[in-house]
Amino acid sequence: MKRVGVFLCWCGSNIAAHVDLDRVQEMSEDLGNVVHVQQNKYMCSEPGQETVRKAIQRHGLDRVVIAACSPRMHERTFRRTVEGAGLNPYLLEIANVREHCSWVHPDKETGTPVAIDLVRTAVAKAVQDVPLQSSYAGVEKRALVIGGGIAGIQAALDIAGSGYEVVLVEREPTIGGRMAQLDKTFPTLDCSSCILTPKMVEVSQDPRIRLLTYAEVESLAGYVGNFEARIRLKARSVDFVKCTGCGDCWNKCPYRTPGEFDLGLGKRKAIFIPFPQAIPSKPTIDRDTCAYFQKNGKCQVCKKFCQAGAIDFEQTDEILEEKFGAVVVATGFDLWDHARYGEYGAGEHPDVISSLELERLLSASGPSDGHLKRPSDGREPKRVVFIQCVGSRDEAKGVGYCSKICCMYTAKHAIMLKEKIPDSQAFVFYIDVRTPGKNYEEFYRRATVEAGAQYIRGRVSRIYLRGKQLVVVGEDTLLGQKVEVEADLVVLASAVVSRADAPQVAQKLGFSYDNYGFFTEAHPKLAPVETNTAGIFLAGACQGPKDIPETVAQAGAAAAKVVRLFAKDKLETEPMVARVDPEHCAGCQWCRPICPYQAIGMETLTERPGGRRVTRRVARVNTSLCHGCGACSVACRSGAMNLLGFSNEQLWAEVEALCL
Amino acid sequence: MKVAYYPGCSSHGSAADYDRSARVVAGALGLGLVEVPDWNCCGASSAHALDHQLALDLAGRNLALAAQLDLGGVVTPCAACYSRLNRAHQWLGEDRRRWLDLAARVERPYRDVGKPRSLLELVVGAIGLPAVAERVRRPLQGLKVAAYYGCLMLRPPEVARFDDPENPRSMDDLLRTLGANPVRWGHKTECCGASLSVSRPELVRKLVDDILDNAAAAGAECLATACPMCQANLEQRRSADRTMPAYYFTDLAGLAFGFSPVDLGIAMHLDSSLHPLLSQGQGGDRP
Amino acid sequence: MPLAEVEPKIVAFFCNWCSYAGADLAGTSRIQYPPSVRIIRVPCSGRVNPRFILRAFQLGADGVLVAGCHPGDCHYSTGNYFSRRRLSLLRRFLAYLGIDERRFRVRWISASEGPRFAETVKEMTEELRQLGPAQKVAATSVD
Amino acid sequence: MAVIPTIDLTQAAAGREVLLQQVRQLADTDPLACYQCGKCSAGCPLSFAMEQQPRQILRLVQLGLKEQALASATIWLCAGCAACTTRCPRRVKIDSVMDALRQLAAREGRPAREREVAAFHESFLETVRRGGRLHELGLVGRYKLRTGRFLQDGILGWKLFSRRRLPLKPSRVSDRRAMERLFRPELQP
Ligand SMILES: Cc1cc2nc3c(=O)[nH]c(=O)nc-3n(C[C@H](O)[C@H](O)[C@H](O)COP(=O)(O)OP(=O)(O)OC[C@H]3O[C@@H](n4cnc5c(N)ncnc54)[C@H](O)[C@@H]3O)c2cc1C
Ligand SMILES: Cc1cc2nc3c(=O)[nH]c(=O)nc-3n(C[C@H](O)[C@H](O)[C@H](O)COP(=O)(O)OP(=O)(O)OC[C@H]3O[C@@H](n4cnc5c(N)ncnc54)[C@H](O)[C@@H]3O)c2cc1C
Ligand code: SF4
Ligand code: SF4
Ligand code: SF4
Ligand code: SF4
Ligand code: SF4
Ligand code: SF4
Ligand code: SF4
Ligand code: SF4
Repeated sequence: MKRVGVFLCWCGSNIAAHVDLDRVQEMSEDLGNVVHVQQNKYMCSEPGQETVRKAIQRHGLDRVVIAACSPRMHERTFRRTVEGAGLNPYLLEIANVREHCSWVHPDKETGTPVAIDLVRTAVAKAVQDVPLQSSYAGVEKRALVIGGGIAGIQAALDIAGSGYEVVLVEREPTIGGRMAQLDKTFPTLDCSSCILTPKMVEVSQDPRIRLLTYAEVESLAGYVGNFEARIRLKARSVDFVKCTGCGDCWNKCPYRTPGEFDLGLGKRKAIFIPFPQAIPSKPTIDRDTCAYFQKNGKCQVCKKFCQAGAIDFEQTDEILEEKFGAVVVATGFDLWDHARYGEYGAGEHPDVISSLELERLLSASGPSDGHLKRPSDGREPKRVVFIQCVGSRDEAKGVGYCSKICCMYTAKHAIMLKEKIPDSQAFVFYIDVRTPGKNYEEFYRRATVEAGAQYIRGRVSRIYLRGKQLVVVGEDTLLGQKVEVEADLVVLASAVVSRADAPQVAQKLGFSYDNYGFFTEAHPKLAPVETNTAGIFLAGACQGPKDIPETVAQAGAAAAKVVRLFAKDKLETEPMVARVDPEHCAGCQWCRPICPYQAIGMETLTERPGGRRVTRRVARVNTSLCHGCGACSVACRSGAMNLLGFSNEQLWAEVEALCL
Repeated sequence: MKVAYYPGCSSHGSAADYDRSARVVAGALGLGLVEVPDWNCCGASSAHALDHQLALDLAGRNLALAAQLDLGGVVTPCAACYSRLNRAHQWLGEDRRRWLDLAARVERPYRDVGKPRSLLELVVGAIGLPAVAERVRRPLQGLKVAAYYGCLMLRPPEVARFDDPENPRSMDDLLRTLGANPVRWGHKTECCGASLSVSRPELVRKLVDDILDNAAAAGAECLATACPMCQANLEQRRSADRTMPAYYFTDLAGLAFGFSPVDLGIAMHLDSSLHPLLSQGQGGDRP
Repeated sequence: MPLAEVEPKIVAFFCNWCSYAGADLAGTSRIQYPPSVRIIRVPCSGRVNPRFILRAFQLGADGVLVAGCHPGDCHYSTGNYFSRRRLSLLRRFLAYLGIDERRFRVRWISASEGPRFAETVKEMTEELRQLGPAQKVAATSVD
Repeated sequence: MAVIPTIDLTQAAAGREVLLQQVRQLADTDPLACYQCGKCSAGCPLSFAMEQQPRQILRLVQLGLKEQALASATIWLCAGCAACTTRCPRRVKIDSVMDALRQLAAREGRPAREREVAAFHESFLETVRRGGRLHELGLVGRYKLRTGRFLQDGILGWKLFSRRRLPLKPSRVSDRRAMERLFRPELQP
C-alpha cells in the first residue's frame, strides 16, 4: 500500500473563502492510501514547505498531493520540496483548487464539491506515480555548419568567436553563396563583395573553422550533443597542399564552358575558381568539361604549366567521419524558373532575364565587366521593364507566398539602371510594393522620385513579339486602362524558392520541411531558428525568403543557440518521455510516423523462449530526441508505448476517480 | 481508324469549305469520319451566355449520341464546339448522377467514351506526324505560315487539356512536317472575337487586324487556322487593306498531299488567292 | 431531483501548454463558470487516448471536453492534427455506441483565451442540462 | 456639373452574400479570391471596348454592387476567350463569372447594355430551339428583325452566298421534340 500525504493550502483566503477545507480534509482522510492530511495557510512559504518535508519524514510518506494553485505556478517549487525530504520529485501531484476552483466559483457551496473531486483525482494519480530519473549525456563541443552563404559564414564566425570549433561544409568550390553574385545591396547600396569578402577571408583565417568546400554531408546520425556526420569531399583534381593559387592553370586551360556563377551569361575554364575573390582561392577541375576526363587523357595543359605540381588527375572523393554537438543548416535558396510562364515567353526570349541575371550583368566582376548590355545583341537597353511577383503570389502556376525581397531589390535595380544609363527609363509593374524594413520605404521613394522609375500597378499579362520587338502588356489598375511598353530588356523578379534538393537534405538530416520545401522552424514566433530536432538549427533563406540583414540576424541567433548548448558539459534529458515495454511491443511501427521528432527507432531483441533463440524487432525511444508529447502512446494499439509522468495507468486512474 | 465525327453547325453552312478539306485530309490519312447521327448545335457562343444548364445539355446530347456509335471519343473540327463538348464531358465526369439526369433529358443513355478531341489533336496525336510526313507529295517548301490557334482550342487549359495554352506547338510541328516554315509570332493564341462577329463587327475588326498585322510583322505569308469561326472571322472581318490569306490547316495539308484547291474547297474561301508556292503545279499529279 | 438542480459532470482533457493555461487564466481573471468541469492535465491533446474518453462515458460522465492548442500552434508542432483526426473518428463511433455526440466536444483554446474557455464550459453545461443526465454504457462495449 | 456618386457600401453589404453565392454557384469559382492584380484585364482582347475592365467587374461583385455589375456593358462584350482565366494567379474563372452575370441578367429580365449582343444570343438560341442546329441565314434574319440592322453585312452575305456557304435550307435535327425538352420554358423568348 502507498502512503499518501495530502496538504491543503488556504492561500490566505484565496482558497479558504471558497472551499470548505475541513470537509475536503474529512473526505481525504477517508480515501484509501491516504495516511496523513494537513492544512496550511501558505503552503509555498518556507514554513509551509517545511511542514511538508517534516510530514514526509514523520509519517513515512511516499506520495505527496498538494491542493493549492496551478501546477504551472508551483510544481517546480514543491518538487524541490519533496526532493529535500528525500523523495523522488516525480512522486508529487498537485490539485489545482485555486485557478480551477476557488477563483471561478462564488462560494463554498459550489466550490467544495469541485475541490473534493480534484483532490480525489490527484490522489488517484499519485498512487500510480513512479519515481523518474533524468539522464545525462555529454556534449561534443564542435559545430557543423552546412552551406557557406552569408548565413553559414556568419554562423560559423559567431560560433568560432565564442571559442568553439566549427566545420563549415559548402558544396560549391567556394563559399559566398548568392550574396557573392550580387552587385550592390539594398538599402545602403554598398557593394556586395566589399562587405562579403572580408567575412569570407575571416572564415579562411580563423584557426577554429575548418572549411570544407566542394563537399557535402552524406548522412547524419545521433542526437543533440552527439551527432555523427559523414562528409564527402569531392575530388577537385588539385592538391591543395601544393597549390599556390598562382592561376597559371586556369589562364592556360583551353576549354571553356558557361559559368554557373554567372548563370551561364559568361564562360569559365575547365579548371577554375568561380570568381576572383573566391575562398578558397585555389582551383577545381570540373571533370565534365575537362578534356583529360572527357577525351581520355588528352590535353593536360594545366599539369604542364603548374610549377607546383599540384594537378592530380587521379584524386578521388574522400569520406570524412566527424562528431558534432550541434548543426546549423544554411543551405539557402534558388530562384523560380520563369520558363514556366508561357505568357512571359517561356524562357525563350534572350532579353527576358531574371533579376539574378541582371545582378551579374550589373556587377563589375560580371561577364560584361559591369556594362549593362542586353544578352541578344549586346546593345545598351534604354527601356527596361521590371515585372514583380513572377511566380510569387501565384497559386495557379507558381508559389502562393510573397518572396519578400524582390520589391526591394527591384527598387535597387531601378536606381542602379539610372546610375549606369542616365537616359534610360525603368518601368516597374507591381501589385503591391512591400517595403517593411528600416529605411526600406525611403529607399523605394528614392527609386520613384530620384531615379524616376515608373511604377505601374498591375500584373503583366503577356510579353510578346511584334516583329522583333518585345512588347509588354499590362493594366494600369489605378487608371483601369490597358498599357503597353516596347521594351529593350525585361527583368523578372522571380520568386525565391527552396533549393531543389531541400527535401532530401531535410530527410537526410532528420527534420521537417513545408510544402514549398522550406525548412520548418520549431515555432514560428518563439523558436524561429530551431528545428523540431534538438540540436539542429536553421539560418538564412533555407527557412524562407530573407534579405541579408535578416539572414545575418538569424545566423547570429542560431549561433547563440549552439553556444548555449555548448555552455553545458552535460545535457539533462527530460524524464517525462515515452518508453516502450518490449514485452508487449508487436513491432508494428505504428508509433514511428506519428512522432514529430523522429524519436522512435527500432531495435532487435534476442530472446530464448524455451531455449530457442528468437529475434524480434521492437520499437525504441531515443530519450534525447523525445519531447514527451505522448502521441505515440495513443498510436500504439498494443499498449506497449507509454508516457512517463502521464502514463496510461495514471490517466486511467484519474478518469475513474473523477467519475466516481 | 474510324471516329465519331461532330461537324458542328458551320460545317453545314458557312464553313462548308472546311468540312470538305477536313474530309479529304482525313481520308488521305486513313481516318474514317462517321458523322454523329442527328447531332444538334453544341450551343457555342450563346447558350452559356444565357443558360448554364442548357449549354451543358446541348453539348451533352451530342456526347450521348456519339457514345452510341461505339467508336471512341468524338472528334470535331471546330474549336468552339471542342470547348463546349469538353466542358460538358468534364462536368459529366465529375458526378455519375449527372449521367442519369442527362439521359432523362435527352432520352438516351450517356456513357463516357473519352475526351472529345479536335481534328488537329487527332492528327498530331493519334495519327502522328510520321504518318503525315509519309503522305506528303508536294512539300510546302519555304512557305512562311503563321500558325494561329485562337483561344478555345487551348483555353482554359483545364478544359482543353491540349498543348501549351501560351506557346502551343502542335500546329507548328504539323506545318513543319508539311515542309512549311512556321514563323515565331506573338498572336498565336489571341482571340479573334468570333462570338461578337455579328453583333459588334467593328470591334472584331480591330482584333482581326491586330492578328493579321502581328503575323505580317513576323514575316508570315499566310495564316493557318484550325477553326471555322477563326477562319471566317479572319477573312470576313478584316479591314480592306489587309490581304494575307487565311487557310485551314487541312487546306495546307491537302495541298501538300497533292490535292487541288478545288478538291479542298479553297475556292470557296472569300480570299481564295493562292500563294505562288501553293499554286505551283496545282491540280496536277494526283496521287 | 429536478433537472435544473443536477450539475452535469464534464471530464475535460486539457493540454498543458495552451488550454490548461487558458483555464488558469480564467481563474486569475476570476471569470465565473458553472462548477461542472474537472480538468485532467495532459501534455498535448495528442496524448488523449479515445479509450480514456470512452471510459469516462462508461462511468457516467455527462460530457467530455478535449482542448488543445489551435491548429498550427501545437507545442509539439503536429500533435493537435493527430488528435483532430482521431477524435473525429471517435465522434462517429460514439453515435454507434448510442452516446449523443453533443456530449463530446473538441475545442482549440489558447493560453490567452480564458474567456473563451469559460464560454465553452457555459455552453456545454447548458446543452448537457438540456440533454439530461447520461446513462452508463454497458461495460462490454468499451473494452 | 457631373456628379460622381459615393458608393454606399453599407447598402451593398446587405445583398453581397446573395450575389457572391449566386456567382459561386453558377461560375464554380470564388470571386473573393481575386486580389485585383489586373492580369485578366491586361490580357483581355476586348478591354479596349470596355468601360469597366474585367478586373473591375470582379471588384463590383466583391463589394456586392450587383446593379452596377449587371448593368455593365463589359459582361456582354466579353468574348469568352478565357485568356483571363488561363492566367489568373488566383485561379478565378473570370470567363465563367462573365457567363454567370449574363445569365443572372437574362434570368432577371434586365435590359442588356449591349442590345445587339444580347439580341444575337437570343436569336441564336431561338434558331437552335427551332431546328436543333444553327441555320446562319435564319439566325441573321432573326437578328435583323430584333435589331433593325437590315443593311449590315449585305455585301458579305452576298459573298458567302455566292460561294455556296450560306445554304438556304436549314439543316435540322430530325428528332423534333429533342430541343423542346432541353429548352426550359422560362427561357423561351
Ligand atoms: C536578385 C537578388 C538580389 C538581392 N539583393 C539583395 C540586396 O540588395 N540586399 C539584401 O539584403 N539581400 C538581397 N538579396 C537576398 C540575398 O541574396 C539573400 O538574403 C542571401 O543570399 C541569403 O543567404 P543564405 O546564406 O541564406 O543563402 P545562399 O546565399 O543561397 O547560400 C547558401 C549556400 O549553401 C550552399 N549549399 C546549398 N545546398 C547545400 C548542401 N546541400 N550542402 C552544402 N552546401 C549547400 C550553396 O552553395 C550556397 O553557397 C537578393 C537576392 C536576389 C535573388
Ligand atoms: C497592435 C499590435 C499588434 C501586434 N500583433 C502582432 C502579432 O500578431 N504577431 C507578431 O508577431 N507581432 C505583433 N506585434 C508586434 C509585437 O508586439 C512586437 O514585435 C514585440 O512586442 C516587440 O517586443 P520587444 O521586446 O522588442 O518590445 P516591447 O514589447 O516594447 O518591450 C520592451 C520592454 O522594455 C521596457 N522598457 C522600455 N524602456 C525601458 C528602459 N529605459 N529601462 C527598462 N525597461 C524599459 C518596456 O517597459 C517593455 O516592457 C503587434 C504590435 C502591435 C502594436
Ligand atoms: S502554494 Fe499556491 S495556493 Fe498556496 S499559498 Fe502559495 S500561491 Fe497560494
Ligand atoms: S597552376 Fe598549380 S599552383 Fe597555380 S593555381 Fe593552378 S594548380 Fe595551383
Ligand atoms: S587537362 Fe586541359 S582541359 Fe582539363 S583542366 Fe587541364 S588544361 Fe583544362
Ligand atoms: S516582395 Fe514584392 S515583388 Fe516580391 S513577391 Fe512580394 S510583393 Fe511581389
Ligand atoms: S512522446 Fe512524442 S516525442 Fe516522444 S517518442 Fe512519443 S511521439 Fe515522439
Ligand atoms: S506502436 Fe506500439 S507495438 Fe507498434 S512498434 Fe510502436 S510501441 Fe511497438
Ligand atoms: S487576374 Fe485574377 S486575381 Fe488578377 S484581377 Fe483578374 S481575377 Fe483578379
Ligand atoms: S474571357 Fe472575356 S473577359 Fe476574359 S479575356 Fe476573354 S474576352 Fe476578356
